[in-house]
Formats: sequence, structure tokens, C-alpha cells
Amino acid sequence: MRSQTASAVEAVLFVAEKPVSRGELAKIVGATPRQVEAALAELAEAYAGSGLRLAHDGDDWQLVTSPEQATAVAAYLGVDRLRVSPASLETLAVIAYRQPVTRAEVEAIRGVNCDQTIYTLMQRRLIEERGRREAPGRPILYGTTWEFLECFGLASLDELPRALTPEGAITGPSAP
Amino acid sequence: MRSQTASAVEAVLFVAEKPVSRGELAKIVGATPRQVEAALAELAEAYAGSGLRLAHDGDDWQLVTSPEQATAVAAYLGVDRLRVSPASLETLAVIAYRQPVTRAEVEAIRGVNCDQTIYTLMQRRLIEERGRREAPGRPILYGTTWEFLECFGLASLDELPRALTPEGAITGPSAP
Amino acid sequence: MLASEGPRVTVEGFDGPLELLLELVEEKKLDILTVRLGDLADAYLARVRGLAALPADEVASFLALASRLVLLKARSLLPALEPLAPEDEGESEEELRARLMEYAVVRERAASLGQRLRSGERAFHREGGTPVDLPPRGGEVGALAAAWTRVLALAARQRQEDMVAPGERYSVEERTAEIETIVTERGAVAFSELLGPAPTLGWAVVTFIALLDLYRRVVVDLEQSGLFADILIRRRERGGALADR
Repeated sequence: MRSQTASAVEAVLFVAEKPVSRGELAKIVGATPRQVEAALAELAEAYAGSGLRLAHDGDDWQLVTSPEQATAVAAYLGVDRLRVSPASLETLAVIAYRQPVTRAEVEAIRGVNCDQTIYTLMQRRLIEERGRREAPGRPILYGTTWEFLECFGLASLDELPRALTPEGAITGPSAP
Repeated sequence: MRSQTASAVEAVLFVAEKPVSRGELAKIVGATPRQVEAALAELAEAYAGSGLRLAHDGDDWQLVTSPEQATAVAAYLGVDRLRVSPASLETLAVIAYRQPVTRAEVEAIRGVNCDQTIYTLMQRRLIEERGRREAPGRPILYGTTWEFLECFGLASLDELPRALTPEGAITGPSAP
Repeated sequence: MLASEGPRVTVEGFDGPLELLLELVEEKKLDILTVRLGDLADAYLARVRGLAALPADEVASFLALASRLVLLKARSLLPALEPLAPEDEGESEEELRARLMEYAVVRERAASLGQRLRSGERAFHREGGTPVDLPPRGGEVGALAAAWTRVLALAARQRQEDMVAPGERYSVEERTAEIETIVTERGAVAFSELLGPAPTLGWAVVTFIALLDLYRRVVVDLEQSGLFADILIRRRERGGALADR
């Protein structure tokens, strides 16, 4: 049994075709942002072990299927498994953990030209432009998308796998 | 915590854009129809008091929002409440309770031309064509849609109220 | 921006000089934190020798790193070289080590992302599901039931007031179906009864054409006892399929 706010949030997220922000949810269901936060926590807990899952990118929330049920859903939708080359995966890893980041920064870390891999990742909508850095040349900033979270079965960027290698000062935090 | 089959069924129904039959569900999640039936019962129970609901039309199943959350959903979708004329409502009532039914039969019961109201109801997708009667002229048969069930917050046609008090006829708005 | 859209050329499976260097470290089971990178110069050069056939700019970056490694090696062998202007030489061993370590982390992360991808455990959102022209919501089932009751009451009253011929709007097909039903249920019916007490011209025509259609399809027989007498419509033994309840 859910609280009324949680049920309302659940119903809205179910019909929503795109992620809904907490503020928008509060306005729609007639609750405070804090109540919505509690409702979202309640839902996340209720979905444990179910076929659904609550995903969020920053403050935008979406209802998705749980990764454990991917086989059945992919069978129903007839979706092919996504294939990404090792080179593209490296570029994606840099962008995912360092976003927002410029192409030059990605190239500095990987030590190779990343034009092609960034193009490929953009095409597959795994990354997107996130404005421009306020620096000479105003280079484009890149970040990951909702598709990225979905394709990798992540409920949020917090679920990015932690590297086992000690990171120290070398690897900066993934600032939003 | 759901059974694996229930979670898989839940995930598939979540992404499905149209109702899915029990047989299809069984094939997709790799279970027997009987196991799917148990899973559906499990889900129906789990959704009690939640923002979602398991609806079915015969053996076709669909996940919908619960009628209690209609206000929030309508607020999100920005949709008006159902606005149909009393005439359309009557035609809809005949089709709902007598489906599948031909236009001539609706007209015979209502005693008036129903062309316009049937057109309106079709446009609003509250009714749909359901094949043709195997009789001379093969007249079109009409039945209610999934949208109809959703609009009236019915889990299935079995939920159409049966007990009709004589008062119902008196208190309702008069027909045009 | 998208200068090189063609397939990337990689060197023997290596996407860049850092990757090749890291591969050598791992191959030789060395610790990035302690290994003297210059010691890898020979092995690195050996690999780079096979790159001659590749595009110049691709090979160049591998050679640039190779030269760094050779210099690091030389310096470790000849400590006297140390005073050479370090600023001109680009990054120091420590800087190169830091880059390599950072790259190692990226590789590890890429690998775990790849693992996730291969496991296929992905999520799906609902695609659409809500059509552009939104159906109405918020119908009241009570109002629907009331409307049904009203219709039934009206229909009952109509029946009591003796069925009036239901207007001219019937199509021939529907009229045909109707007559076929009556004939099936009762075996026979008089034409006058089909017309009703006060038939309009259109109603009579539709009914008559429907009868002709039924006769043509050998569903009914028509009998008339005399000129201008009532026509009796009788069902044939092997009539058409009759699905009407």
C-alpha cells in the first residue's frame, strides 16, 4: 500500500513519455518537493525485486524496466543488443565519469584523436552536447544521456561502476 | 518481492503499447500460460493501493494507471474530463452493454439516428470496429476500446455496473 | 569537427600509444607505480617497427612516445644527462606515469561498461503509449449506467406503443439481415407485416429490394395467392448462414 502522493507520482511517471522533474511532479500531484522526495524514496523501495525501477538523472525522474528483466523486454520489443567498440567505450567512460567534458580533454586522457568515437556515440545518442565551456574557443561540452543510463542498466550516474584502481588526484570527481 | 515470472510479465506489460495476450506473455517470458496466470494474479494483488493497475479485456492484458490517480494523470497530460453529449453517452452505453453490435441495432434500441454519435465516439477512440456480422450486407460491428476502459476506470468489461436502480433512469439528464 | 569519419586505423589492435604502453606493462606483469618506463623502450620500439605501412600521423604519435621512452631509458643509464634542459623535453617520467595511470583507470572503466553492455541487463522506458490525440479521461461509470437505464426505459416504452417502422435510414444490407432473421425465427412472414402499418415510400423500396436480394440468393421463397394479394415470404430449407442471435 502506497501513500497517496507516492501513488499519484507513480501514475504520472507511468504515463510520462519523458523524465519529469521533482518540481514538476510536486506541482502536478499537489505536494511539496519534500513530500515528492519521500514519495520517490517510497517508490524506489517498493520496486525492489519487481519488474520496474525508478531511474533519475539529476533531478529528473523516470520509470523504467528493471535490468534483470531485459531479456524478456528485449524479446518483446525485438531489440538488438547494442554494440560499442572498445575505442568508443573508452571515450564513453571518460565522458561518463568526467562530464561535462570537452573533446580536447577526452583526447588528452586517451592520448588519441577522439573525433570518430564522439561522432559514433552522438549518433547512438549515448552522449549529447551540454552547452559550451566558458573558455577561449568556447569548446562544446559533452555529457551522457538517458539512453546511456538505460543501455547500461543504471538507475542513475551514482551507479557507475567504481574503478578498482586507486584514483587519487588523477581522476577528478564526476562533477554534474 | 515478486516472483521472477511476475517481474518479467510486469516489465513486458510496462513497455507494451497495446494489450498483450496471456499466450504471448507466456512465450516471451518463457513460462507456461498457467504460470503467467499466477503471475498476473500476483501483480494484480501487488498493485492494490498503488498508482498502477492491471486491466484486461478478455485474455488481453495491459498495465494502466489506477482510476484513483486520474486527477494527477489528467493534470500531467493536460486533458479535460470526458465531455460527451448525453446522446453520445447513450450510444456509448448501448455499445458498451451490448457489444459487439451493429449501428442498426444501436439505432433500433435508441430509436434515433446514431451516425453522428458513433462517429464522435470513434474519433475519441471510445469505440472501435470489431469486424463484421456474418449476415447479409455484413454490417460493421462496434465494441468499446481500451481507451473506454481507461476513461471509465474499469479493469475489464465485467466491472460495468449491473444493478440498475429505477432511480438511475430518472435522475440522469434527459435525452435530447 | 568530424575530420576523420573513416574507420580509425589502429596499430596492431592498439588505439593509441598510451594503450600500447599500458599493454606492455600488463604483459610483463609490472606495477605502473614502480616500473621505470624507460625500461620498456626496447619492447615498445619493437612493436612500433611493424607500423611503417601505416599513415604517417598515426605512426608519428607512437614514435613520439617511443622517443620519450628512449630518452627516459638513456637518462636512467646515464644520470649525468639530468641537467639537460627538462622544460624542452615535454613531460617527465612522473607526468607520463600519471597519464598512464589515469588511462589505466579509463580502460578499466571502459571494460566494466563493456561488461555491463554484454550482460544485456539494460532498462527500457515506455515509448509513447499515449497517442498524440489524447483520448478523453475521467468518464463516470455511474453516468454511463444511467444512460443505459434511460435507453432501456425508452426502448421499452417504444415497444409498448407498438413498434413504429424505424425510419428510412436502413440500408438494404441491414434490412436484408433483419428480414433474414425474422424468417429464420418464424419460418415465414407476410410482406404487409414487414412494411408495417404506415410505411414510407423509401422504407417500402428498401424492404422490397431486400426481399429481391434474399430471393436471388435462394434464401427465401415468395408466394402470392392471387393478384394484389399479400406476399408470403417463406424460408428455404437450405438458407444462408445466419449468425444473428
